[in-house]
Amino acid sequence: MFFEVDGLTKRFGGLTAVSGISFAIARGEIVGIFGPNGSGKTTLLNLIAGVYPPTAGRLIWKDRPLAARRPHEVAALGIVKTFQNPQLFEELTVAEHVMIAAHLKLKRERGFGRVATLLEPARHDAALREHVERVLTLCRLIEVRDEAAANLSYGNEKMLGVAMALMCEPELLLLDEPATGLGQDEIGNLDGVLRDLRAHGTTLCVIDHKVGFLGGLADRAIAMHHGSKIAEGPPAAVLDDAAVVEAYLGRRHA
Amino acid sequence: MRAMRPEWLWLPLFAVPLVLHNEVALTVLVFTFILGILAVSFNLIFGYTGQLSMFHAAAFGISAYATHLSMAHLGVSFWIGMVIAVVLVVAISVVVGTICFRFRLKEFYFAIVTLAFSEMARLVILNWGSFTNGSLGINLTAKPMLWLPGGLVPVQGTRMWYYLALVALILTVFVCARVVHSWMGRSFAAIRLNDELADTLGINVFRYKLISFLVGNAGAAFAGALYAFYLSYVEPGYLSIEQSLAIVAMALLGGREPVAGPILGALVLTALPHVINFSAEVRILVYGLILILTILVLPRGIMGLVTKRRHVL
Amino acid sequence: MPKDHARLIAGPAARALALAAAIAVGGAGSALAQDTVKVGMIEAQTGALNTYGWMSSQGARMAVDEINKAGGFEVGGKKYKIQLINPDTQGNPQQALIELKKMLEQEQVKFVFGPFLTNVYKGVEPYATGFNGKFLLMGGATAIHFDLGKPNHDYLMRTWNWDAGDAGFGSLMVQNLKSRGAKKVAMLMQNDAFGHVARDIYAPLFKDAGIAFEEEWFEPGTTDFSSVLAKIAANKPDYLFPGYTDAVLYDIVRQATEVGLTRFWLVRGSLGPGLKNKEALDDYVIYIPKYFEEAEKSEPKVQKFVAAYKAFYKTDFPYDQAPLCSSSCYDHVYMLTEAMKKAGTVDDVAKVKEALMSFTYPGLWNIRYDKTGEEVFNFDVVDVKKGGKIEVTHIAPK
Amino acid sequence: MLQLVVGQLLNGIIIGTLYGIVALGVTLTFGITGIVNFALGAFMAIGAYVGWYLTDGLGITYPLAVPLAVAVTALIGLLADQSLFRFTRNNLINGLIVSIGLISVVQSVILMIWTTTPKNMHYVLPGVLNLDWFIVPKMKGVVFLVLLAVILSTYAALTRTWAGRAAYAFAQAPEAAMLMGVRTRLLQTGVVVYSTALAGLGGALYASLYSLEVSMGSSYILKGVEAAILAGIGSVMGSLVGGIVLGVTEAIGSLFLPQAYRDAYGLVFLVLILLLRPAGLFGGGR
Repeated sequence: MFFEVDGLTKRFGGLTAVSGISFAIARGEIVGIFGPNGSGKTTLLNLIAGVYPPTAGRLIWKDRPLAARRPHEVAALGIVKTFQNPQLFEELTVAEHVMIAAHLKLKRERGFGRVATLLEPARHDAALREHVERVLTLCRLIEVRDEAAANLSYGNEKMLGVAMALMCEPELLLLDEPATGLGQDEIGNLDGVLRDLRAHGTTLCVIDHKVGFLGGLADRAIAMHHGSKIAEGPPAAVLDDAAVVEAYLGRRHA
Repeated sequence: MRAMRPEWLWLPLFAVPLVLHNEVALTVLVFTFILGILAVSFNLIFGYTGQLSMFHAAAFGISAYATHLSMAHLGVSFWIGMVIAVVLVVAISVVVGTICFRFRLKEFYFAIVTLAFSEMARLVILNWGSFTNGSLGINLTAKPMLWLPGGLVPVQGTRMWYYLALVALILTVFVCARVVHSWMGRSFAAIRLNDELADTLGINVFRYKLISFLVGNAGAAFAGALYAFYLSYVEPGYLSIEQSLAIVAMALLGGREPVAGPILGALVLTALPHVINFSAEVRILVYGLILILTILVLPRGIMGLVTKRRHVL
Repeated sequence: MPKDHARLIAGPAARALALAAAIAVGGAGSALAQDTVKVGMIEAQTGALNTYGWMSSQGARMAVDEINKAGGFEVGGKKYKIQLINPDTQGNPQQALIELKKMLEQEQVKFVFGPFLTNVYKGVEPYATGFNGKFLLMGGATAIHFDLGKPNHDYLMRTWNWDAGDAGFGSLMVQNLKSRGAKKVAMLMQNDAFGHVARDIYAPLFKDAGIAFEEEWFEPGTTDFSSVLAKIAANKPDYLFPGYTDAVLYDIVRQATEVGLTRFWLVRGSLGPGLKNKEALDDYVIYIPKYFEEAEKSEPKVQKFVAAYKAFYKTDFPYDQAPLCSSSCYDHVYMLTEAMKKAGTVDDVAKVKEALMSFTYPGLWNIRYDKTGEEVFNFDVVDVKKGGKIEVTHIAPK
Repeated sequence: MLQLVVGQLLNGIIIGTLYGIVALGVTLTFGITGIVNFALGAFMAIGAYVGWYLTDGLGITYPLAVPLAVAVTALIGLLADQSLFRFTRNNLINGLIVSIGLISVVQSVILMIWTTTPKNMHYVLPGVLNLDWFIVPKMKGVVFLVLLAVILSTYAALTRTWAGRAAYAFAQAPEAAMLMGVRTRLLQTGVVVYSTALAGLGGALYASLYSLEVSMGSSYILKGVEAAILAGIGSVMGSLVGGIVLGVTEAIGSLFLPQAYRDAYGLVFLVLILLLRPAGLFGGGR
């Protein structure tokens, strides 16, 4: 199997944020994880990305237990996570942000040989810049490539977060509420980009509470509530699931 | 701009001693260049990696002593002595840096712990009289030797020191610029931006924080050896907290970027007390106001007046 | 990004040049004016150890002001006024070096007072030595003592009574202490240059006198000594030998009496701490170059000085360590002018030095220089008893 | 020997409260405005010099001079907050540099008014209290009790009054607190001023024990910061205990080890605590 989560549990003191979650992700699919705020989605993502160690349970990556401890090791294995709120240098341009993220790619390509490139930074940067162009095109940021981050729309800020993650050439991309705070057409744009990514062979695991957006995008949906999985299956089915409806509507009518 | 290679802009500085026959001004410039090395290297840690290190004066002072002591006790030349000192400082920095970064000490905590380590270093040097001559300090009579047309000559006199310091400064700026404008500099930038993000982007935060700390302190060690032998005197005051703060002030005043920005800070803080003869009280006042106004009015330092937007890469 | 790179180098270059030019002009601008003698003073006006330097400047300023108001002094039928150049070294060798270079190379100063601080002296010494024969450096730094008479150090004169040696007062003080039946002395010194020099001078003197001796050190800036004093008190020394500026002595003496240490013996510092704690202590023996409180009554010159001081600085006269520096430096300026008269020149350094060493100047103090160029003057041993009763012994070194 | 140790233990506790009062200011300022106010040492000097001047200069009785000195210090604190610290909220480095700049400004003003010669206040309450196993100067005892009272009542105020709880809430979660209607601006200014007042009090009392010189505050602010971190930034009682731990470490350290290294003992201890317990002795997660 490409990636498996097995009985993953995380407790913060008394509070159990994630309890005994298990599911699998196949290469090339888009898995959507629903759940109202506070249902433990983000914690789940952070556990996978290695931000915190799990209290119990295991992660299996390509049929082997995920050995990595720290996020940068996880990222090096090909699992990269975006941040819910983009973290940007307001004074840096879009292209420069993506350059920052090129570290892992460079490390993969040159290993310790990259130290030698310090002698001629300018030369190998050229190659890198082409790659940056590709990523920016893919993320539909190419027009704003030289804008300072401060001047970006919120949608583009979040998209830039995705672009930076893509620069690491992830096999599995974890997206933390990419649609939150976006307008309709921005969501449409995001939807398009994510489908393109899958077309390029990137596997996606997206968490969001925007049912409409995720329902349309995901091949398979997992619903969470109070830290546990309450339903899994085709999005439409999951969204009709009684428990899920209760989790959402129950509070909406309260 | 392609037409002219930027390095050429250093050339005017080489002409200064030829046109300017003023001992005092040249002396100020020599100190500026050497302290410039200190400020520029500090800025690698502070301005580019975002870590407020208070260990810089310690690296500076330890190297000054180590250079002299290895010359005195091992009978090596200044240059070898300096290399030994740099190696020693880097070794100490590995220990200090590893402790600080392994335990993820951030911002203020990092500043305080590095401050603590440099105070300990100062107290050891101060009280290890048999070796360092304690508070009396040591007069350094030896001179660095250079191979020049005409054989091996000692570096002495303000003009020779001027050129030595200038070349050393250019070397430092060149190295720092290379680091900053490379993938490594971008890793530093990512860490300064947000080290959690850097982490999820696959950057080994610990490793790159440590690297910038080491490279920066190596620069400080370089400066320390030169400073001590230009002044021909080394004392525990090299490692004082005041010195650490002065370095921070240089970086802020000059501007955290571009790479050479802090040199301006070094220049102003070195020259000011000698250009204008304030009374002591007024001088302290002016110094304080400079720090305050730099933060409140010139957040990007003097360089901020020249450069349009912040260039981090 | 070459553009940016270019800018980052252009900036410093331009500014460096501009500033260098500025200083150059400033230097050239102040050419030697006619019939003025420039006198430099290279002392710390601020910083942790500035007391001596700051007070020295006060005395020098007074003297210069008086001399100039009186129309200057006459050498070879020509009237000269004095221009005092008195920057702040902050006790920082780098700044001291630059200021000294300014004096010697831009202002063509030939006579420089100071420094009092050893680290400053050591910072400027290599450069100053390069100017040997071209100027006089008359400083109080203890380290100067060790360089007197060395080759290429003819420019050095030490303007303070010296503890060690035949003409020094150290052995006399220790004898005085022995005569009080002291068997055990505890030294509590500031961990700085003078502290260590004092230890090196007095440890052997105590040994020769058969007085047991223990040492403790504290960091400059310490104000609470209670722990270390309690530790010292536990060993029950006969006398405490604390050092060395009033900045710390007031605290040490007060806190010492609080832990039952009531006998003090000092070679630096002032009466102030003793008098302030006179009720709590039994014996406070101190070397004082001049006991002002007494001299003021007996000597008109001293009266005049005290009055002048009050008038000039519009403050009360602080009867402690500081005025001693000011009064000595006050004398030094006058003594220098006298020497110039004798030598019949204001710029032949060698002649002036010779003249300086040839006579005793009857100022506030009776200052003369011994053959090495070290200053010698009479001093008093003042002994404050419980309740403030004071005994003074006048001592005139050979 | 045991007697000596016990004596220094108590002595360390007394000295520690002086560190504690500064630490308290550091901790409050950091918790509410996100900056470390290094100028607190300078405010301590202001309190000390004003206190000294009021008593010895203007002949006001000491018990009255102290509150006056505190008031003056607080006023200057308010001035500093409105003209400087207001612009550096939550910017650690800027706040640090501005406060360091402010130190120079204060020192230069003090020099202009009172010159560099050290000042010694007449003894307010001379003599010692001699319990034969421990000797404590009377005034030192008084200072200790006053500082202790102030720190404890600050703690009480922070936990019992609305303003205090608001401050706490704010330190924990600014946004939430704002929603609860805490007036950020006012709160932050209030805390900055209060911490300068604390420093001023420390200074005014200090003046009755030690001689004054302009840079007197510098060692105390360092000790204060050490104490605050030792305890874990944000903990009120912690700052007291932190100060005491530091004072005792130094007092006992000076007994068995050379006094020359005194300042290092606290630092070593601090580093160890930070490494073993990053949040400090009393802090929660950082």
